[in-house]
Amino acid sequence: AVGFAAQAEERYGIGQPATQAEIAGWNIDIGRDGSNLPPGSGSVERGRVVFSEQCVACHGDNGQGGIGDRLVGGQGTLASAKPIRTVGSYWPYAPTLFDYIRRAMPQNAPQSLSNEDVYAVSAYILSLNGIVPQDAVLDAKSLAAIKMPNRDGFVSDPRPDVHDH
Amino acid sequence: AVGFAAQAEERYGIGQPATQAEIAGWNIDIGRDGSNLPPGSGSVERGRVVFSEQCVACHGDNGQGGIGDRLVGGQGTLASAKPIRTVGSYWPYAPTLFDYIRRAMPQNAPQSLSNEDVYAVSAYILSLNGIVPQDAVLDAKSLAAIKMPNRDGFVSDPRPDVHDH
Amino acid sequence: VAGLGGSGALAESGNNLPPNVPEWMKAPGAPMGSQPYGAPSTYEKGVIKNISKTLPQYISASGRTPLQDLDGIITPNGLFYERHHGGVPTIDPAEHRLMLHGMVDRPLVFTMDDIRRFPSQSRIHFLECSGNPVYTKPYGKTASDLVGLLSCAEWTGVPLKTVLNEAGLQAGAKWIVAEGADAAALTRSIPIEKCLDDAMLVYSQNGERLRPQQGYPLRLLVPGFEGNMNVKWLRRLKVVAEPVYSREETSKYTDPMPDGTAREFTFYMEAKSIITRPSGGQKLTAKGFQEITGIAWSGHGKIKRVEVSVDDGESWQDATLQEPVLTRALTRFRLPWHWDGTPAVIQSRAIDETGYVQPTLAELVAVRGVNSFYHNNAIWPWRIDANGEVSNAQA
Amino acid sequence: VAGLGGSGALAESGNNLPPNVPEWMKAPGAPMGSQPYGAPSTYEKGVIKNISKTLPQYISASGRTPLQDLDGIITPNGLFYERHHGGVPTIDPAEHRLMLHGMVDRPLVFTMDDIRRFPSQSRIHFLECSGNPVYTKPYGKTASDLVGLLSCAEWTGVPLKTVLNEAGLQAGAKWIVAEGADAAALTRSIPIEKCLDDAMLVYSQNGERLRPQQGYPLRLLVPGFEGNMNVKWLRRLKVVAEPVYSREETSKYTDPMPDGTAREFTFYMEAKSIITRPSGGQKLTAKGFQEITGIAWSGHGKIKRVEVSVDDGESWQDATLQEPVLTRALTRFRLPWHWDGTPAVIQSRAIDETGYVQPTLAELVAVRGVNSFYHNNAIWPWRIDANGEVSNAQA
Ligand code: HEC
Ligand code: HEC
Ligand SMILES: [Ca+2]
Ligand SMILES: [Ca+2]
Ligand SMILES: [Ca+2]
Ligand SMILES: [Ca+2]
Ligand SMILES: [Ca+2]
Ligand SMILES: [Ca+2]
Ligand SMILES: [Co+2]
Ligand SMILES: [Co+2]
Repeated sequence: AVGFAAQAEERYGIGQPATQAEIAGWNIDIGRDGSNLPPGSGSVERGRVVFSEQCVACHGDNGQGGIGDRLVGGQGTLASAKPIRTVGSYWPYAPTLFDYIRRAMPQNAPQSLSNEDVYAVSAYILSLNGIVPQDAVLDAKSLAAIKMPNRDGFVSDPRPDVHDH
Repeated sequence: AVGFAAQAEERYGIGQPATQAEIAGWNIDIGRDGSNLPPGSGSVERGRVVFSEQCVACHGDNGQGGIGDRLVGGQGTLASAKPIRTVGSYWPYAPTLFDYIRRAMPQNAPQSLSNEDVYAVSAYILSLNGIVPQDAVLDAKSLAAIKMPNRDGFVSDPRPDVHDH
Repeated sequence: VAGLGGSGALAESGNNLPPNVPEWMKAPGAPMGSQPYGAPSTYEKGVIKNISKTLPQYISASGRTPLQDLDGIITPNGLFYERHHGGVPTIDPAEHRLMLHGMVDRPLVFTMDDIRRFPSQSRIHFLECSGNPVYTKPYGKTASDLVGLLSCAEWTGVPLKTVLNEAGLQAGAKWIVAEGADAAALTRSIPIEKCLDDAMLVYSQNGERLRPQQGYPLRLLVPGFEGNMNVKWLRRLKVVAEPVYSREETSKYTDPMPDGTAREFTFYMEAKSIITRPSGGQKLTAKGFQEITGIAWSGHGKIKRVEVSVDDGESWQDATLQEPVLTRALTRFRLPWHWDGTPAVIQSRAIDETGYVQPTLAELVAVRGVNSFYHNNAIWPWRIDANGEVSNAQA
Repeated sequence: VAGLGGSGALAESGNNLPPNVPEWMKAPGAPMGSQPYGAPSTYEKGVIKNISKTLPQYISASGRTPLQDLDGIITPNGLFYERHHGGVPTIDPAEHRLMLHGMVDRPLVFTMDDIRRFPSQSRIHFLECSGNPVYTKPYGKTASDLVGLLSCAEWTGVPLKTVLNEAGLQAGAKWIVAEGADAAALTRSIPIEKCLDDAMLVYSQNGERLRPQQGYPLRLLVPGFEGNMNVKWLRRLKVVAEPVYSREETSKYTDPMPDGTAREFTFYMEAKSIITRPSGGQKLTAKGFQEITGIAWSGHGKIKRVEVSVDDGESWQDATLQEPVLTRALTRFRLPWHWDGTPAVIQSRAIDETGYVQPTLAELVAVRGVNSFYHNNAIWPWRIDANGEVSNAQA
């Protein structure tokens, strides 16, 4: 333990130890470097099936959008007057795709896909964006290795950004 | 107008003048001295009828109480361990009886009695308490002239009334 | 929900506990707009006003705030205490009028739109019924049973002084008779000094318009004075030279004394406090750290200090007061405590900025007897038994 | 109800106006207990959350507080703004758990009873969605349309620092990933400095338990940071060395700039204000005195000053701030004004305790362009026409 101010305080002895099994079930967040990605893999091919069965109703053919966000396209538009922000054009890290789909999609049944299908549908969306080839099979290592087109597009908060009077 | 602090302030010109007719309809409060009592009168006799038709259901035979307050008795009990507070034993001013019955009773239909019937039922309740005779007829003047048994029973607020530490 | 009960034990099913994915994460929740005006969780359905089920009638009656279930100082509008004498009227604000007459230069009638055009103020103040609680047994079991005729809100309205100035007070004006537009046409006399000090005509409570139970569309607020004087559904203000001695300030809201006299015009709610957690009806489920928390208030101004005793009044420690400490508002106090699992009696006492110290019930009864009914601001101790059950130590 | 409309004109019938006795005085009103949990007057039924009727879907959507209908600084719980990404879950508090793990000495799981056993705090803070409003037309018509993703409440909970101490932070702990138990399992990373400063785990809002829409039974509160970071239905806190770069902090809640870059981790809600009365959709019904009132707030601390212009920005006057002015809370401001019946443009600008001055929309757009989406804290002017109709001067 380190010297944070919080460390100096009294402890109350409240709460139960979290077991490794308990943590494993809930610890679903994936680092931008792919850390915590689960075992398994999925192909663009399989992803096309998953997408057509579970995603197309909201995200449209080829991920062009519907009541759910547009997922494909827009590369090269960010500096234009009509920027189109999608997984392909805007997202900085590919592992986030696995993270988000697993936790939140399909919107009507989150956390229902197998890890394999999450890899697969992630691969399919990346392939639609031309980021992986149509025969790609993604797993923890290959997903983490992807360099997204807009990885370097983010800057830290420079505010206040208008003059003070 | 006098020199209250409020007088110094700006006026906003908000609100409409209240006409005498408007005021007359709403100005129902009666002073303890009987000021603002309306014309008219009512007898104990008539009051007995009003009471039996409109009050007895809640206040009981002879005003001994029910789901409404006990209205009669209790004189001499105020300094005892079980004080009984009624119109007869506790109320300091008779005109308040007119005021309250007219504004609030019968509880199911307030402001429904004629002024005559309010005088009458007030007279009846006072007669049940032995404060006016059974043949009394009360009007503004005679109601105001009544000296209630507990008129001098009230004292001003002496608090704080327990020691400070 | 009520109390400190429950534990870390696994829920019956365990299906929602780690490592499992809780059912409420597996399907979308209620869509936006399913509650255009929100309501508490169905799991909080027990947190409602505390209303006796055995009253002879419910037209002139009261409903108490469940103080032991609440935190902080703001009472949510849905749980604000109620006391009315002719039921809760349903008033059309477009047809509601306030008449201001009597000893004024210009008698006036105001619409609600008129009232809202005046310069406004917002202030956080408590309101408390003066019969909260009575002096006689049976005392209540919970903090709400005892002092639940108490709530606190942010009120918005116009200073009464501003509206009086509009009409122009005449020489000799000493009181104002305030009258409600309810079936009791409830009437109280307010001293002119209060009317020109911090009294307000209020139309909003915690941001939104007054609730019907609190006087919609307009009420009087006389901060620190007994609840009954804060006339609801206000329709009339009559400036006069002496109080009207209405039924509500003679037959009721006067304070009987053992010698047969009664105190009249006892307006101020004196300094008071109560521990709300742990409090009657709750249960401590574990030895060790327990925060003691409660509320303190004074009609005379700000709370200066709250002292807490955990040893049946033998010794007292200063509680921490939650900032901001506001005048005539609830003040939340807290004291860290270590419960060793043995029986204890805990209690709080408030000291306000005048230096006044909240008395014991015995001290009050020694002066006022047990039939004084109103203005009981006694210290109220709670007893904790070896099982952690908390009960009224005076009962 | 909405707006300054109406007048002193007689109501249609006149039956309830003086000298007549209003109908609601002639029969008892609703008995005690008819609303064990109270609701607004039926005459206020138009005062509800402002929810678009034409959204493509209502699971990830928002509902706005009707700011122009409210007074003071407290938002009543029923009108608190909503933004959720997976609908509003119905969570059984007995089966809800908070897991605290990652770079800690002792990973822990807490029940709600556990959380409530910690020392508590109550504080009044605003919450604001960072997309409130966007930079592009069509702008909204009303104050709610523009900045209604803003509310303020008294929150009660435990300082996050206290709970972290229970687990023991390890060396290198720099961020905490917070995750909701909703169908979006919404996830945001919070800098450790904020977690050890004024962040709280909150279970109560305006006295009662959190509303489902606001995170029942437990939420994170990071005062002054964008609403989305105040993770609702909080089930997990993971202490980490770097942010998780979740979808909600990369794809969304990053601020696009005209050069194609985007600002990430833009947490603070900078100083802002808006006039709520008179405001868009309302109507001045009379020349003469009109109070101008509104709200100001800053994620950086207290509001120091609010200036109001009634001449289209030519000159500015200091408004009065309603006390108490609290840190990271709404602050109500007011300026007396005399409307002469001619067209006018009115607006307010907030200055916070850091000296920061709320900018104009043009100033913001000059730096950020029109596609920046988040963190638009522009001054918003209202136009009043010769009929007294108030509308959005930027629209
Ligand atoms: C019932 C409708 C629905 C279904 C089915 C659905 N989605 Fe979505 N999806 C949405 C909505 C709505 C959003 C935006 C949610 C938000 O912003 O909170 C979204 C957002 C996303 C995003 C984030 C886009 C971005 O740029 O931030 C991804 C990725 C995604 N969905 C993938 C999928 C996948 C993969 C499936 C199928 C396995 C799927 N969705 C099924 C409605 C749906
Ligand atoms: C439907 C029930 C009901 C009816 C009918 C009714 N009353 Fe009452 N009355 C009550 C109740 C209840 C109270 C107590 C109200 C309160 O304290 O707010 C009361 C109070 C009173 C009081 C005040 C007692 C005190 O000591 O303060 C008087 C006087 C009174 N009623 C007179 C009458 C008269 C006269 C009538 C008939 C014309 C009448 N009542 C009809 C229920 C009723
Ligand atoms: Ca960066
Ligand atoms: Ca006297
Ligand atoms: Ca436990
Ligand atoms: Ca009194
Ligand atoms: Ca008018
Ligand atoms: Ca941001
Ligand atoms: Co003493
Ligand atoms: Co500028």
